[in-house]
Amino acid sequence: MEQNFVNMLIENPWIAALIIVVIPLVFVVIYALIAILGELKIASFVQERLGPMRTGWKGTMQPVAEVVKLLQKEDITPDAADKPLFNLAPFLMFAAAFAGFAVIPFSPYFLPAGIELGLFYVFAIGSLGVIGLVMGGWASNNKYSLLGAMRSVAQIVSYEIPAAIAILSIATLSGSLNLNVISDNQSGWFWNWYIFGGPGPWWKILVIPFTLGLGLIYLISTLAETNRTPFDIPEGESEIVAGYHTEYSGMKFAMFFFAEYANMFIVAAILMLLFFGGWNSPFGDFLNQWWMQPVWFILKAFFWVFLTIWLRWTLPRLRVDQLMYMSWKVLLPWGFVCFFAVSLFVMLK
Amino acid sequence: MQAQEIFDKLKEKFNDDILELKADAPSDPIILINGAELFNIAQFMRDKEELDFDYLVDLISLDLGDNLGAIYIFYSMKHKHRIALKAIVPKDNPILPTLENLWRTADWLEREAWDLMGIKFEGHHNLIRILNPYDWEGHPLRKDYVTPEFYHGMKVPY
Amino acid sequence: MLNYFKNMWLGVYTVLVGLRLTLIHLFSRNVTVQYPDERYPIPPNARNRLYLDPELCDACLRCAKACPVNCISIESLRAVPGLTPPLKNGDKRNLWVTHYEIDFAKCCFCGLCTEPCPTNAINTTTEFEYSTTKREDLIYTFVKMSDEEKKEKEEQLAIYQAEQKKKKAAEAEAKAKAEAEAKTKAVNETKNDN
Amino acid sequence: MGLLNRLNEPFEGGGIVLGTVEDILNWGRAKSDWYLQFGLACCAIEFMAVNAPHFDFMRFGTIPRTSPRQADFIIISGTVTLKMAERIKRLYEQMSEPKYVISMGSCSNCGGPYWEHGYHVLKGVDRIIPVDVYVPGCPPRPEALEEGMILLQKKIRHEAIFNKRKRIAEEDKKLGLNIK
Amino acid sequence: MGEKRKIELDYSQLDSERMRLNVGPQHPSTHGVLRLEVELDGEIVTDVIPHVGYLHRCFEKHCEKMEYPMVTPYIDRLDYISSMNNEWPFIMGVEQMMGIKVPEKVEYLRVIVSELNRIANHQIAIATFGLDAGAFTPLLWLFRDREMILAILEKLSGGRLLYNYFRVGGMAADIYPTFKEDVLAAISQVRKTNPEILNLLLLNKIFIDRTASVGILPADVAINYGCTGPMLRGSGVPYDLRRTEPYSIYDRFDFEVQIGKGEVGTVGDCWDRNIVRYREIEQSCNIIEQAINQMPMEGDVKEAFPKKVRPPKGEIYCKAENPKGELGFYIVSDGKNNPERVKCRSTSFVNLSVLPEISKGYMFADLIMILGSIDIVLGEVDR
Repeated sequence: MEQNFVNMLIENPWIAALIIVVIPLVFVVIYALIAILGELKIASFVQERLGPMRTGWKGTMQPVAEVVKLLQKEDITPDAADKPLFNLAPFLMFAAAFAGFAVIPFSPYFLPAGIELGLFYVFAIGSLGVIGLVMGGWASNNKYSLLGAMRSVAQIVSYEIPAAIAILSIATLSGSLNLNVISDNQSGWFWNWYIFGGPGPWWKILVIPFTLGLGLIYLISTLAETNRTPFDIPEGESEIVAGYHTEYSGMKFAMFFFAEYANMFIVAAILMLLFFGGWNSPFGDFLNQWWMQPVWFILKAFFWVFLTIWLRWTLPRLRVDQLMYMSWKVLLPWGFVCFFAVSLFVMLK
Repeated sequence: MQAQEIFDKLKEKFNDDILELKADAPSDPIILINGAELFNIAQFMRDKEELDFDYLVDLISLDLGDNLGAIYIFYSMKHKHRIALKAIVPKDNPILPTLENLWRTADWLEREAWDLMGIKFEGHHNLIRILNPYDWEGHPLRKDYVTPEFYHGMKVPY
Repeated sequence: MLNYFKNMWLGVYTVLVGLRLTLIHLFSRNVTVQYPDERYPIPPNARNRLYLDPELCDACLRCAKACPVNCISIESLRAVPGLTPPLKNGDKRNLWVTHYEIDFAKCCFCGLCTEPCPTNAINTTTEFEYSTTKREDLIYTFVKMSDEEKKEKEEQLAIYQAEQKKKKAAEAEAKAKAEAEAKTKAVNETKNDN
Repeated sequence: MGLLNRLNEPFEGGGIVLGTVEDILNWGRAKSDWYLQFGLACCAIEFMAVNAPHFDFMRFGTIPRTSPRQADFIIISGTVTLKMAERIKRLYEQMSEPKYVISMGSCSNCGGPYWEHGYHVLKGVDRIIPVDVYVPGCPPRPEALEEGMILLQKKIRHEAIFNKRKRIAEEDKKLGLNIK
Repeated sequence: MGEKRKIELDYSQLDSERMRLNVGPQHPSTHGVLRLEVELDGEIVTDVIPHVGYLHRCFEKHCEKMEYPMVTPYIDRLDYISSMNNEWPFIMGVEQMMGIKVPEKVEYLRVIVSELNRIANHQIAIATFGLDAGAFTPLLWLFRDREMILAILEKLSGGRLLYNYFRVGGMAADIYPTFKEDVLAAISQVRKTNPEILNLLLLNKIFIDRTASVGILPADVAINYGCTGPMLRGSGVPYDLRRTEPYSIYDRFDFEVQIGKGEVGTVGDCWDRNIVRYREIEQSCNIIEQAINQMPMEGDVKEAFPKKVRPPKGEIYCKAENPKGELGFYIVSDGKNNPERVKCRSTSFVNLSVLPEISKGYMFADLIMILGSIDIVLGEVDR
């Protein structure tokens, strides 16, 4: 299981490792481009307009043009900025987001590093991104950046707790921290997914409300951790201009952009791996061949992207204190309730 | 209450400081007053039950050649009547008492009158320019105002 | 405590209502008019770029006087009666327009200039696509007489004016003569009377 | 200009490869224009209407950015007063190269209706920052602004990054930088 | 559990520095070129100092230099979202001075175009308020509907945004043949979209949380600050010039003055101000419907044009209910072609002055919401 198909094909381990690294990198870029296009287009359709139309066929080349443009932009480092930190921040953020890909199983046959503590690792490394963010916000020497970074840190740190509880519950349910194993446990039809209580006896129906709740809690936490509406306070355009990346331009800004999208994919992937069966086909063995499994996985991740975009163009933005209220007074207590219920279920099973 | 009644009420209280009532149509009725007593008259108008002018509609500054004028329009939400007061001050020493403490809206209106016409309001807590930049020179709405040639190195005329 | 649950329920419910609405709109028809290829309808009386018919303009300066921003500049020359062709609508031409210029960088497109025009020479059009990269291109010269033409007209006018002067002078002379004659006559008569 | 600084060395007769690269770079700049979300006066309302469904400014690949650092062009949409002029200059300086300016409406073209008696109005934004495209109108129709945008994109497409090339001169002559 | 200890924190001993933040003149949600100097204690606003004048276009100076008909284009540019409503008080003032009685048809036409423009204005107000809260979609839906209204007004006057339609003694142009059908179609479209906006934005729980009990403006403070329009009505004072001092023919129509009732929070909060605007859209639809049915379709709108606009010597204060509140012009005439002095009682200017009073103690995000709920137009603030 933990054998990569790349390793099977290429004998030299170094070259194989390099290829294994490059594949997610290419994937992130393509994914970000598609997500950007989707964002623009879906937003436009919701608002009864067309969106980009004059770049390529129906505007499909728009994200490519944006990347080409960002490459040429002047890279400004403000005079008053803390230069080393200012320059380091976007790279740190991207590195942190990208490091998470090490344990994401796109399929049982493509798993860059099949470590046992995969879930723990991805959660820990994901938190590193916050440091890049606050670094950028502080080093910019701009009050809006600082406010944005402060809000962002407060938000991400508080929402990691409900997210952690949701993850913990699933770890309890599956009995493993290995993402591949968790995914493998949910094989079969879609009622084996952990959002529907996972595989188990018929009376698992009792636990389904709680696992559904956990799924919702984790979904809300992911929205907050990736700074999506209604939790886009760190970048809240109407309040603090562009938040922590107000002073960034050109390629460094693009780095932040890509890091954000990479991060989005990571959280979507974890949501899919933990709750929605990971790389499994929802219909048992139907279309569950080895080449179809990554497709299912990516499709599921894109559904999450669609959901976030849909939410973004529907909802207004929360205020900081309401955000904290939501995390500490709503998600956390209910998370605990669900966690106990799931633990009880595991004990009795 | 009609303009005449209001005028009589005021005349009763401040006989010499209320100069005359101008009410020839189509103009609005205006009571000419002595500028120095403006604050007391206004306070009386606001606090007296029958008058109860709780809403200062507008403050208009005028350039009357040798003098500057200020017109205050009042309205009563309760009695639904309206009256205007006019005070005239000399151009070389245009000083009026501030009404900022009676109607808070007078704060910005007085700053505007100072900025554009150069009427000084004694007792205003922060009488600085409001529309023009803080380092602007002159009062543009006076008839003898001359547009400056340059401002901060930018040419002003076309 | 009840409030807590009510708030939670309201939060979820209103979010779902909103999501339903946006989903409906996601699949409804969009209304975009793709500008360079398709055109949004513009009513014929829309006030965009002005147009002057030079054949109708009599340089009466009414448009320039009505303009609040003074963006119309007109130079004119007196026309010679008799020698001058009439306007397009058959009216007598009193003045030649030698220079008619509208600065569309200044114009505020209020349409006040079109109202007093006695011959409907100046009109608003629906033409709005004239962006430029140079500001000078926004100054539109509708009439510009060449120097030769101007000179010719001036000469004609000078001749005419000289003729008029001569005529006037002759008239005045004749008048003076007549008066003088009358005077002398009168004097003579009085003399005769005496 | 990041990458461009290194590529801006003189290449005599740059050749096909450079020509293609230049085309791609120009294409990227022309088709992806982020504008600074910034309104001044009456024109700002029409500027908002351009984003509305009927006109949909985003069709041209324009996306609003709130930070001048990330913007590619700025639309001066309205009257520039003397008090505001210094801020606009600073905003323009904060933008990262390559940057463009569209002057929208009479007021920013040359002071517009306020050119004669406006003691506090800057008579034309081109007195403080270089303007690429002037859009006439008071305020211009949304389509007029879109036409100005197309003109700007054409201008960008024909920019010579590496060196003045003959082909561009020829194309310019052929096209005359006019859209009709 | 140990003994319950009372912890007293003396915040003055904490070494915290207040941050002075400069919001604007270029800021996405200052609705133009307003500059706010904000003092922040963490996220709490401790002081706000508005700096206006970044769009000071010398309106009053221009009035003195212009003849009366030429002033109208400049008045359009004051509150550029509701030009029709702006022109009315000035024209009405000049007409009163000259003693002109306009024909019946003109009165009805004025009511219809003004109410249409009021709808357009309130749509923008709600839309940008939603944008401040982070909801982008309602903005574009409302702009889509507004386009229908603008099309009608453009067909009438020739201008899309700045109409220059009112003239002393009448209107610049007569109605066009399909006017009635167009207006009714626009109204039905507005009525169709309104519930959608209500459900998507105004009744959304997040939006209510953001706006309810935020920026509370008590009625007496509102009157003392001279606030008018939805600002004052949101605080529960039914002061609407169309009702309290009916001008033109507003006494003929049946409509309700909307006031804030504090349904989701306190009376006079941001949500109340906004729901007043929302309900006024419905009331305006009612007025238009009545007016278009009563309006005489025959008749000349240019009938009462005077030969020369030259009011006699005198001074007049003429006011009308603008969508934002009481808009008044004080016109001083000395019998010449030019007005001697025109002073504009600009609504937004007065309404904005209340901002420091009602925004202290709220969070920075609330400040943006309060500013949005005031519905200012900088062209009118700075003139």
